Amino acid sequence: MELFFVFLIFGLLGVVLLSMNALLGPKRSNPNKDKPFECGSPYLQSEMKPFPIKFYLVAFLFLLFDVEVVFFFPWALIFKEMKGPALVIMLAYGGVLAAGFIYAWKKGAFEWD
Amino acid sequence: MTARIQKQANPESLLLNMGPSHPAMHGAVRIMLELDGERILNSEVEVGYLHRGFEKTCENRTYFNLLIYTDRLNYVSPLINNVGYVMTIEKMLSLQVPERAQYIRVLMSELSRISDHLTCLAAMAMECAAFTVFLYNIKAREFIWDVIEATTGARMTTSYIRIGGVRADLRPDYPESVQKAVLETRKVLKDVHGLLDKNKIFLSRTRDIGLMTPEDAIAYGWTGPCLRSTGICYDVRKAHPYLVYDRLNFDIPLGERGDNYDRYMVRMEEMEQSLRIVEQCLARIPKSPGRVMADGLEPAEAIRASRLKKPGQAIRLSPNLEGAEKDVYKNIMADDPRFIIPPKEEAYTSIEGLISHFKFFMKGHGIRPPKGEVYFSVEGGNGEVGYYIVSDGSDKPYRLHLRAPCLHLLASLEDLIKGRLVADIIPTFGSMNIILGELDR
Amino acid sequence: MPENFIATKFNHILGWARKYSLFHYPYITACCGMEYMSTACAHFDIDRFGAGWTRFSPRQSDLLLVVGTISQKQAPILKIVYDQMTEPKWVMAIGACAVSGGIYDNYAVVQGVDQVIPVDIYVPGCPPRPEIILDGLLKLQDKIQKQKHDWRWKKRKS
Amino acid sequence: MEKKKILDEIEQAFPEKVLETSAPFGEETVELRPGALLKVVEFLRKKPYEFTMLLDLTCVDFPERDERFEMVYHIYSLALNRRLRIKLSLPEDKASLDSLTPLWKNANWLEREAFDMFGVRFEGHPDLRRLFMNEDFKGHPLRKEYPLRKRQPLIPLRKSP
Repeated sequence: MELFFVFLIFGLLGVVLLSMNALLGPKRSNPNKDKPFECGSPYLQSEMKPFPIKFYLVAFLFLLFDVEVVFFFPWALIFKEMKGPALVIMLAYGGVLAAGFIYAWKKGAFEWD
Repeated sequence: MTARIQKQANPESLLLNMGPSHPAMHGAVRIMLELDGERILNSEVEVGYLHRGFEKTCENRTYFNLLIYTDRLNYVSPLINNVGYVMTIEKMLSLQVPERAQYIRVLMSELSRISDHLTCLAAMAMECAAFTVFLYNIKAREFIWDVIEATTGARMTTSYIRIGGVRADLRPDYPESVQKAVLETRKVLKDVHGLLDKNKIFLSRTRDIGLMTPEDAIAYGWTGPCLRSTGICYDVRKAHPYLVYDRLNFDIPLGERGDNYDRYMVRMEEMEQSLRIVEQCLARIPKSPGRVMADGLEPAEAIRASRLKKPGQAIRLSPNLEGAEKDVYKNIMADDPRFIIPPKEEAYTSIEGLISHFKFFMKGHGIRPPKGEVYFSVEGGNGEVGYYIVSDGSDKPYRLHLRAPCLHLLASLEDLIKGRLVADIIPTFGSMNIILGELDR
Repeated sequence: MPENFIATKFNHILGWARKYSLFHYPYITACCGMEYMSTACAHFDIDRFGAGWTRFSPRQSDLLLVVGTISQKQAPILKIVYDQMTEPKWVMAIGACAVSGGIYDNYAVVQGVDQVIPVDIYVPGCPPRPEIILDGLLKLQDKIQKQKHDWRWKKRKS
Repeated sequence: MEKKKILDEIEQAFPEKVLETSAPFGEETVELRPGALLKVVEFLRKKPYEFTMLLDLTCVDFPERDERFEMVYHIYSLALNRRLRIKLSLPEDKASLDSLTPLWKNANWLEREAFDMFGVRFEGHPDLRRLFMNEDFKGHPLRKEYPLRKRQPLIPLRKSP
């Protein structure tokens, strides 16, 4: 039962903090405010060029392995009750992702240029 | 207005501003980068954001007033600029500075050089994310600035070194405070050596990055720690010894490869050598009679008394004249009445002192070097700081040009970072210690 | 309960909250930057007054420290950086050059930053000692506390 | 004595190009004709003298003289540990001389600064633009007739309160 209260309080706290910022911050706009910040100096090109694919690749790989770590948290909670098979399941799960990691490594996804 | 790089850039590469108000650009350098991902294809450095019209102002101020402008040139080691400017004029006037004043000048410029290197390495390390080194170095610099402030009255813009000598004598307790500063700096240097010398991240960001060959360094006119990091031994203190540098023994650290790490290491070693010089100065400085603030007549009474006959008693001077009393004056100032202000006691009580004091500050009189030109250079924090003064006999310099070592260092930045990653600009720019005050003048 | 009692109480709380959470953007150009380093570091710590967090982007800062000489070529850049700062924002002009052009009265220097942007606090000195900069910060905090805070959520032309 | 040697040798090597040599305050100075700069400097960079470093390049404005701009070069030889000053004077209407960028790389910025401040043109300079002032700055600030306080603001300045 108290788990519900914990989520309620922290959820409300997050909502209040965000909305206070939106409510109380004075909103004054001027022509320069919406332009991107480039250390204040005049812009060298009018539109934003497409980013090279390398950035996207690194971002995606990071996301992948970050999500993998997220699954360890609930597992760690119930690790005690599951006794034997817990380790085997996690090893299988980790192994699959490790194979993916080695494949990406050999393919040269981590070399920059 | 389209910059050069916009004309040369091919359409699909990204053009990025590393603009003047960027934390790593020391506030006023703009680098326009043509990028392919993280790789720099082409770059253009734009300066002039801190051009304060120093050389034009020099043509409208007298020699004495220009002293304050020289502190703000290389504002990290202001006393060295003072020494350079003042010695150029003394060379023109062929003025002889007393022994103790020369030792005080060497002591002060070496302390200023240490604070220059500390600030430079602090900024460079912080930009490579070593924030602890920044805090340690600035803490050590506080101790050095305490000594400078106790002697000169100001922490940074002191204008303490005057034409003909120094403004005031050292405080009676200066050996203890200087020893304390030297001790603290040595402790901090040991910590920074431990933190950065074999630090994997710092090494991978500075080793073999910003590589400069000795021939290129000479072609760019590099001088100072950056030239010595490429292995060429040129230090104005050894090449053209001035003041008492020829009597002090210190050696010149040299690097081998001329990359960022060598520039860092040469600066660390140079701080060690400067500490040695400071200690030698403490030991060898000629003694001067103990300074005691005379508590005799008030100036007003002394003037009334001097109308009848020479007042026997001493005169109580205002506290900010401490250190420039008459008995000490001849040790810290040359004794050529044409170019030196007489001590205050004489200015109050004797007619010659009053006249020479008045004439010194009167328009059109004061310090008037003979017609002609002179070039004199000292070893500044970043290299050879040279003053080229053309005088036409009046009390204002006809033309004053400063040889800024940073201009030559920054002129080579475009070649150093071509083909490297964006992250390599920061340590390269940081290790060169670009000070915009003297670069843009 | 009079309506303006709540408003003034709320204004007081808002002033107290904004006063102690100033994120500053150090717009450093020249010699006063060395004194700013001493102020921001361990000896004269600026963090004791809640303004220690240095933000190098105008989007995340509400106090613009103009430290050093602003030349004519630098003025439009300062204007853009000021415009792009998020509301509520304050400006502190540190050093004689930022306050009034200082010793550089010639063709190249803007004679005082208030010719470019509105300034709240002027800190004299060339360079000002770290204690004076901290004193300027305390005066700014008093100003924020007593200021009438604008918290309407409708968008208004500035 | 040894000091005079270099000046005499230059004089013998380029009798018609060198106007006069002197050594005020012990600094060796050579006065050249404008066209002779490149040849003399290349001669000085070679073996016996090895003036390999261009220390400084600056310009001095003498409005009352008919040859108005006086260019002053300081070059330094690491081998001999000696400094030499080369001076040339240029009339105002034809204020241009050949650039030293092929010989030294820092001449690029130094010449841009001289152009920016005085308006002296350098033939053969890769991109002769203003170094310090902005592109559309009218006039050359360090000339004697440019007033000290004539400001050309880039953005409309407000009246300070």
